[in-house]
Amino acid sequence: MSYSVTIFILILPLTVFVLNGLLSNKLSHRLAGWLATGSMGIATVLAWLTAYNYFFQSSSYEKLIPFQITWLRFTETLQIDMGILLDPISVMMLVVITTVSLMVFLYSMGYMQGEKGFIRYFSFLSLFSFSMLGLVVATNLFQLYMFWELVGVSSYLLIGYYYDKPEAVAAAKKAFIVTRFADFGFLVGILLLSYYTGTFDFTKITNPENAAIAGMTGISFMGLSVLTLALTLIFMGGAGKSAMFPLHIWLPDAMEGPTPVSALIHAATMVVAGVFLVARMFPVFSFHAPEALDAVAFIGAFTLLFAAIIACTQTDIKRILAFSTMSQIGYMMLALGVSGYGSEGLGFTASMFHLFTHAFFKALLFLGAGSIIHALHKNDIREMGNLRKHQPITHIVFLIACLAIAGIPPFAGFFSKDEILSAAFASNPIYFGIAALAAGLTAFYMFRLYFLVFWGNERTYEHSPHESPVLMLIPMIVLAIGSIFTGFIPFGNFVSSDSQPLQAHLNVTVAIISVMMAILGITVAWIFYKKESLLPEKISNMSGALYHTVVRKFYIDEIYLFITRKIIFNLISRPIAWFDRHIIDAFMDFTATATNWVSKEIKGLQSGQLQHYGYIFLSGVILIVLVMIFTNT
Amino acid sequence: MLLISLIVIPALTALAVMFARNAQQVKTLSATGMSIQLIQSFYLLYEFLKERSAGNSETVLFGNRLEWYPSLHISFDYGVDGISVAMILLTSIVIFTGVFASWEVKDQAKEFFASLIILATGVFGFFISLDLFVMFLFFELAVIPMYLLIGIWGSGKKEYSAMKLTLMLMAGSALLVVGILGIYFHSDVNGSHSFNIIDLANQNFPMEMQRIFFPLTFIGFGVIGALFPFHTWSPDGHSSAPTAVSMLHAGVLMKLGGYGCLKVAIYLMPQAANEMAWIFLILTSISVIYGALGVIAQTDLKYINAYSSVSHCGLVLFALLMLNKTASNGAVLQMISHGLMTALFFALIGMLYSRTHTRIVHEMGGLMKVLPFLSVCYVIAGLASLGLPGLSGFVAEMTIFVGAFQHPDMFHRVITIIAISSIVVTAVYILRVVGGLLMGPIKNEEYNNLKDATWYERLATVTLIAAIVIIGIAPLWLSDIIMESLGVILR
Amino acid sequence: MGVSELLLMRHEWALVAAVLLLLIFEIALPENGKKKINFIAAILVATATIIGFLPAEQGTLFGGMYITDPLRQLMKNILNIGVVLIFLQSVHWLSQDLYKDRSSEFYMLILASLIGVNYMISSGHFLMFYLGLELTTIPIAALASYEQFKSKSAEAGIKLILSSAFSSAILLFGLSVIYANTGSLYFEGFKFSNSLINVLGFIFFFSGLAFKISIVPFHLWTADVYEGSPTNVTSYLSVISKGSAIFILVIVLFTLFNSIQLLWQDVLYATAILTMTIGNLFAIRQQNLKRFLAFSSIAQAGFIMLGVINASALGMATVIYFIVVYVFSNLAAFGVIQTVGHASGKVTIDDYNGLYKTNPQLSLVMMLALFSLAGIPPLAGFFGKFFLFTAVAESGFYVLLMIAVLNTVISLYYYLLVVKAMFINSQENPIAPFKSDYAMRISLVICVAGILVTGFYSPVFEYIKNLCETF
Amino acid sequence: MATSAIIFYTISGVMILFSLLAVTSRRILRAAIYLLFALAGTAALYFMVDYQFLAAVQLIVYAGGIVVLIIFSVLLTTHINEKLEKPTWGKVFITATLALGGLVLTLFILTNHEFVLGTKPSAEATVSVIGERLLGYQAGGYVLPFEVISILLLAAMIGAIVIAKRNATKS
Amino acid sequence: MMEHVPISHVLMVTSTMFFIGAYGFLTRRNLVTMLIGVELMLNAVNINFVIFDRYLYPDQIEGHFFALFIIAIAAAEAAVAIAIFINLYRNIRSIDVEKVDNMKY
Repeated sequence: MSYSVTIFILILPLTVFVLNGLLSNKLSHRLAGWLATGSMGIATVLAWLTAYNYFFQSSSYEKLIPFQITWLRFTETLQIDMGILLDPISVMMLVVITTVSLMVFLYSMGYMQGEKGFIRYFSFLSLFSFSMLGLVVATNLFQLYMFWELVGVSSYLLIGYYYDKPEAVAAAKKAFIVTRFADFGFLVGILLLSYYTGTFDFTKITNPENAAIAGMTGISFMGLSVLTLALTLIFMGGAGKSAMFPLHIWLPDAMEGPTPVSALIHAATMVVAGVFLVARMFPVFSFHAPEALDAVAFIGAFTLLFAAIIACTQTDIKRILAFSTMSQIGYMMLALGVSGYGSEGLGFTASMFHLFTHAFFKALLFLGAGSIIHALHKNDIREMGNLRKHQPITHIVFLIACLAIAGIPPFAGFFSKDEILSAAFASNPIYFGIAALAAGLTAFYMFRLYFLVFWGNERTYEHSPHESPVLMLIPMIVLAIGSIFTGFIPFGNFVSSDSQPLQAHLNVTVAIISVMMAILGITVAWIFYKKESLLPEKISNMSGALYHTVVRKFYIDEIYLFITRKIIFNLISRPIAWFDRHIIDAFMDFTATATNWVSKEIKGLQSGQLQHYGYIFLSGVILIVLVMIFTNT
Repeated sequence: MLLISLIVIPALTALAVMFARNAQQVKTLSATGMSIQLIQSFYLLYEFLKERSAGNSETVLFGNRLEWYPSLHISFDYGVDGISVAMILLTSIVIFTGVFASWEVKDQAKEFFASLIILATGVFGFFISLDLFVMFLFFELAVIPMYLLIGIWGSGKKEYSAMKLTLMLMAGSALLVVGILGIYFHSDVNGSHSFNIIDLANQNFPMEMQRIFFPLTFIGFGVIGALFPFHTWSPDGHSSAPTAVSMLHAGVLMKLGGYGCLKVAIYLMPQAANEMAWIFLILTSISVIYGALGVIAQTDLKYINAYSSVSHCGLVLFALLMLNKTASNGAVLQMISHGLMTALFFALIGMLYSRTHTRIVHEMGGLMKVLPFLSVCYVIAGLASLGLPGLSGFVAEMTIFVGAFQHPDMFHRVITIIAISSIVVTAVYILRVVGGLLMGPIKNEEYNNLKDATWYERLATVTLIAAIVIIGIAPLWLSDIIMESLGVILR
Repeated sequence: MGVSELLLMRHEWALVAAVLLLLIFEIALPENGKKKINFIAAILVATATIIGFLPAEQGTLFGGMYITDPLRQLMKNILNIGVVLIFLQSVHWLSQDLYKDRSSEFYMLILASLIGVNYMISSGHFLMFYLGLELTTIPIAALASYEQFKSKSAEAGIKLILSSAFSSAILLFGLSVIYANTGSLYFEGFKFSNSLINVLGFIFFFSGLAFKISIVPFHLWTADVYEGSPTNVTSYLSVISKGSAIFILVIVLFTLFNSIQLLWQDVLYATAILTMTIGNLFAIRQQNLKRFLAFSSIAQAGFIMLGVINASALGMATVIYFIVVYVFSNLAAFGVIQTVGHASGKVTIDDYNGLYKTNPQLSLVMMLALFSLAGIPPLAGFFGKFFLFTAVAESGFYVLLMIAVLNTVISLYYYLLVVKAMFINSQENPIAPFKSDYAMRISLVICVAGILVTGFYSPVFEYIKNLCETF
Repeated sequence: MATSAIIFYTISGVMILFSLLAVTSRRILRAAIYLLFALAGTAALYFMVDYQFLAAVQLIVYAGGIVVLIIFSVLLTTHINEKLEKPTWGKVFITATLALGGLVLTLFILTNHEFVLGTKPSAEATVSVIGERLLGYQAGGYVLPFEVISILLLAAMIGAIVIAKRNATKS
Repeated sequence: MMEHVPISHVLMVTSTMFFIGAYGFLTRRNLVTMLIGVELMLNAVNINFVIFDRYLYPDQIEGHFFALFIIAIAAAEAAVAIAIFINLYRNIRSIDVEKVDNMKY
């Protein structure tokens, strides 16, 4: 099979987007849904075939470009190409994205049934899949940036799917603007990098022997090498998309979107784009800008813990999952940050591995949450309880996902997290400590959620909760299977920093510590939440202000609000608007009024008195004579 | 001949419209004329590409020189390069859609369409002429009908706005007169003076002369290109103008500024441009960011769009002042892109206004539900404006930024980054508007009965969107023909 | 002195003949046929104009008293056309009962003044110049008071005759000083040097001409006289009288006083700026359209000085060309004012509110005329003004040019005010629709054609330019 | 001092005096008479320089014609005994300043100029010479101005009539 | 016969007369007296012409003729002016120049 067929992985969802978008009033819901899902199915098959070909039919994992056209030419050397780049991580991402997408599409067929904007929904979802796929196969930074933006906008559209809900609109806006802000850095980074390297191409940029790149380390700007600066800026873009602190504030709000969207975009795929970006640029980071990589590790570790702590206190089921996502991406970033290159590249592999497994179990968690919300029409876990009776299958798959994320062997999360912890352990004990602590917290908040929702007391529901339809259950079951078994993939064989197989061994010490932490977390959750108890309340009361700070997400939102509302809006925009109207424009008007005023003031000159006229006439003559005599002599 | 008919057709249309008997005839005539114009423009593009691919590498194609005032060396020189072709295409698209966007003008329709088309004639003439005098003639011809169009068919403070707009633009063109004449009298083409741009480009004007006339010319054109601080006509003018006029004005007329700056100021006086660029770079970067920040505090849709035009057009001049091919290419692309999308914006604002009778954002809301077609178009325009890939805005902005980044020194870097930061602000205000206007709950009961777009409105918006999308998806051909011409201009 | 030589003077002969014929008709025509006198006058002056267009040689007569050459003939022709237009515009007005008894006098006086204009342009001696100047003015002063029952008309006459007498006295004093220094009043062989006494003489002399052209600070009579006089007389004053003074100024400055070119350029520099600015500033505030056009014509005079200051063939050509344009534009505007005034008795800008709704054609003519005066393409005024700017730029007076172009912006403002009144504003009782008379229409059509064609049809300018080159 | 000089200064003094009186006298009729004296003085001056014809014309046209005209108009428009209002002091002051300034300036320029006095013999200005010149059409002939001024006088006459002629229907 | 009088003295007289006339024109409120002022000015000019003729160019009589024509024109001008005065008087019953300011600004 030729790789050029990969282009269809992109074209299929794009076609669906255009068709569904243009014909949204003409198509029936069923047809539109199946059109989207079917195309995604084909795309998934193609992706798997490609992966099979790539990983198992060829001996070395070289970078392949089966398709490339010039899209826009800037200068003789700089141009944007549109193409497909196949290498281990992009192929892996193709598989992840298509698979999860397919599951979500299927799930949505059930979840979104009867919604008015059903076709629009699938259209946007297809747009997203297209953009995300385009992002991962990008051959150059600029193509990546373009799809990056497209991903952002599809995220915007989908978060704002319920556009008559003001919260959804606000959330969508926030998500877009925050990531836009990050992209600003990203863009500047790209421009800086491309200026010195004269190219956008990944193949050239990530080539460790690239002299231009090495040259960039020599040019310094404000104490940093330009390259470090550029990469840090690029990472800023990644951090925005991946909701790293302090650009994370949009992600919890993004949960206003339909739950399947959260599963696909805000859990499995889009938010890991930042990780993918760093991974894509990894050789450059690793060889030439270790400082930038340190920043990645630091931000990753910080977010990891930060999000985990917040997640423990939240009550909205989707927000908990959102903070969990942030935390897990923190793991991935941390892993990348502490990774070396080649044989020391355990962190890289671990990060990718975690990205892979996380996609399954986090998607599953969200779909499970969606199943619950679908049944209850509410999000607050305090109003849920004992759902295992009503939704047995959801309960099972949700449990599997919780175990996976908590890192209990043999579920997928255990393996990938273990590799990350190992990598952190090898690099810096503090990072390891943070990661291990967060592992415990993860287990705690996930099981807190689990126990509160599926155990506990029966609540009074408006109408009796029921198990979700088959269309929703099938994807959940598929993902559950994935969450169980993907851990056993020898991931290092396929994906590594230098495309050479990397043998990762289970680090027993680390494994024991992490499992212990996880079990500790589960136990605490069990004690607190298995039965209704007053303990959590007591503890939260004890910690007082601290607890409130955490509940309010460390007031980061408020700070942002302060900056945007008070400073930008009130202190900059309004004054500018005022300045423009009352100073600049007033000046222009003033020239007119002044002219009019002068005109009015001098009207006395034309007094109607003949003798005044004569007087002025004669004095004019005399004056001119005088002036001319003085100027001429 | 092809080029001549580009100005003859609209002129004849305007004339024919004056003799039409009723509003229906007026509209039919205008639509027919402008359709022919649109077809002609595409044919021109086709011919142009054909010639170029056949290896014809002359600076301008299809040109000719008709002696007019030999004693003053004024001749009607015309001809097109890639940039002009692109601008002509833009103009014919915008005027075509403008006609349909003003389908509902009932009051003195005859005069309205005639003035509108005369304005377009001026623009077409401006883009094809190579003689400074003739260019200036068409420039003013394009400005004046604006007064009547805004004054008679406008809304709000229309008289004030019309007057202000006309006077400020005329003040700009007053500076141009000085600039043009300065250039003319300092030229020496075979022992005589010349108005011909191509001839003048080979002149090496002394630096002292350039120092005086470059700023005059640049500011002269800059006023209509909304150069800070001479941009204040724009918010008032746009907010008072009727739909099609806003479209044409923001879409095309403001582009005369950029085009003139490039083809007259920079082309003819490159050394001064180089020397003085920094002053204007500061002004334009202020335009860019100031305009964008200014939008946030606005509540009237037209003001929002007007300020955003200030910001976007600031970017055009900003890019031109980078004085390299990439950035200038971006500038031209931005002119086209902004032309299309701002026309779309104004068309939509007009259509919304005709339904809701308000332009204040917070008085509306949830229009997506009742006016899905218009709302989707609005979102697309918004996305184009904030530079979404796949739509024209992205292509233009990125080309500008990449080009601007070719200057490695601190000043250009800083100023470029400031300009780039506008993309964030743009996102902020676009999304605010989209959120407030189209999303959320419906604020006014009466809006539930609103009717979505009619056929002519659909035709207008779809044409514009199609153009935006085509350029956004496949920009290479456009960028290439522009780049080719820039090779001559920025030697 | 043979017939062929006398033919050189055919402009003047033809006009004198016209006056005499008119006198005869006046006497011969029966009382009830007096209305025909209007048409007869128009036909007579048109014939005279056509005669003027016949090709002719150049030459001097009466020992240098009278000079004629193609350029001077062209100037006369331009002004003659203007008078034809004015006559056409007068037909309806003078057919009214109130004036029909005195209509032939009106024509005779205008023709007498026109003869003065012609002689003045052709003068080869300062005495001829002075006589021409007075002959131009005195009949018009009488005509300014033509509307006997209007005190404003009398006021206009008084202001015109007295200030004109005052200014001619000053002019004559200047001339006497010049005579003291040159010893000859013939233009031929006139030698002028730059001495103190000559500066005095020249400036006194110049002020007298500047008075006719309404250059600031000698302009103050203009607005009052324009406002008070009958509209036709105003048109004559603003177009023919002013045009002729400008022509003779150009001739005198370029041929006689070229030795003190630097001096008069300085004088013109300052006065041109003042004239444009003051004219514009006053025009802004006017309500009465005639007064408004008076100030506008003052400003236009300032612009014309831009061409004069050039002091070369180009400048001369642009000035003459501008006058051609100005004749058509201003007469179109006055024509509209007049016909509206006669139909409704209204003359202020506010009265014109909503005129377009009721009288679209007149409004369009008015708009074209005003736009042409403002210098808006593609109307002739644009070309005229641009060429004037070209002339001043050629001399390198860029600062002056700058001030001038900024003044065009101000002027545009007030022209737009009138356009605004007609097209944008509305009022409860707009001027009712009416039909103007045929003669007026013909004249307006000619004016509009002139406004539209003169710019595009470049041979007009080229012809003038050629004549100026050889002058 | 020569007799002629004495005569001249006397005439000049008279002229200046009566000029001054003519523009300051508050009785309008007297002003007209003072003007007449000033004009007569001028005629005397013309006699002194042998321009008898001009002097005669001056007396007839100016003194005789214009002054009579003025007196008539005065009689038509004012009462004999009516005193003219005094101009305000301010007006008098600034006008006098201007006039004095102008005079000083003019005199400064004129008197500082070295006039080259003519040495050629004086031309005769007899009536016959004047007649020939007035009808001559060669250089130095004034037939054309003569012709023009005839038109001018005709025009002035018509003009005066136009203004004076009252419409039968109206009056 | 004026050999003994320097030309500058004559010019002083004429200039003085001229400015006296101007003064009269600018201060007198009665229109007729304003006209008197103008006549004085013209008269001064006439003397100038004559004097220059005689002192500087005794062989010519151009100044003489000029003066002659000026006299004629002054007469014509005065005639018309007075006709207009009378017309004004008929209209407003006054020939006070300060009342002739219906039109201003």
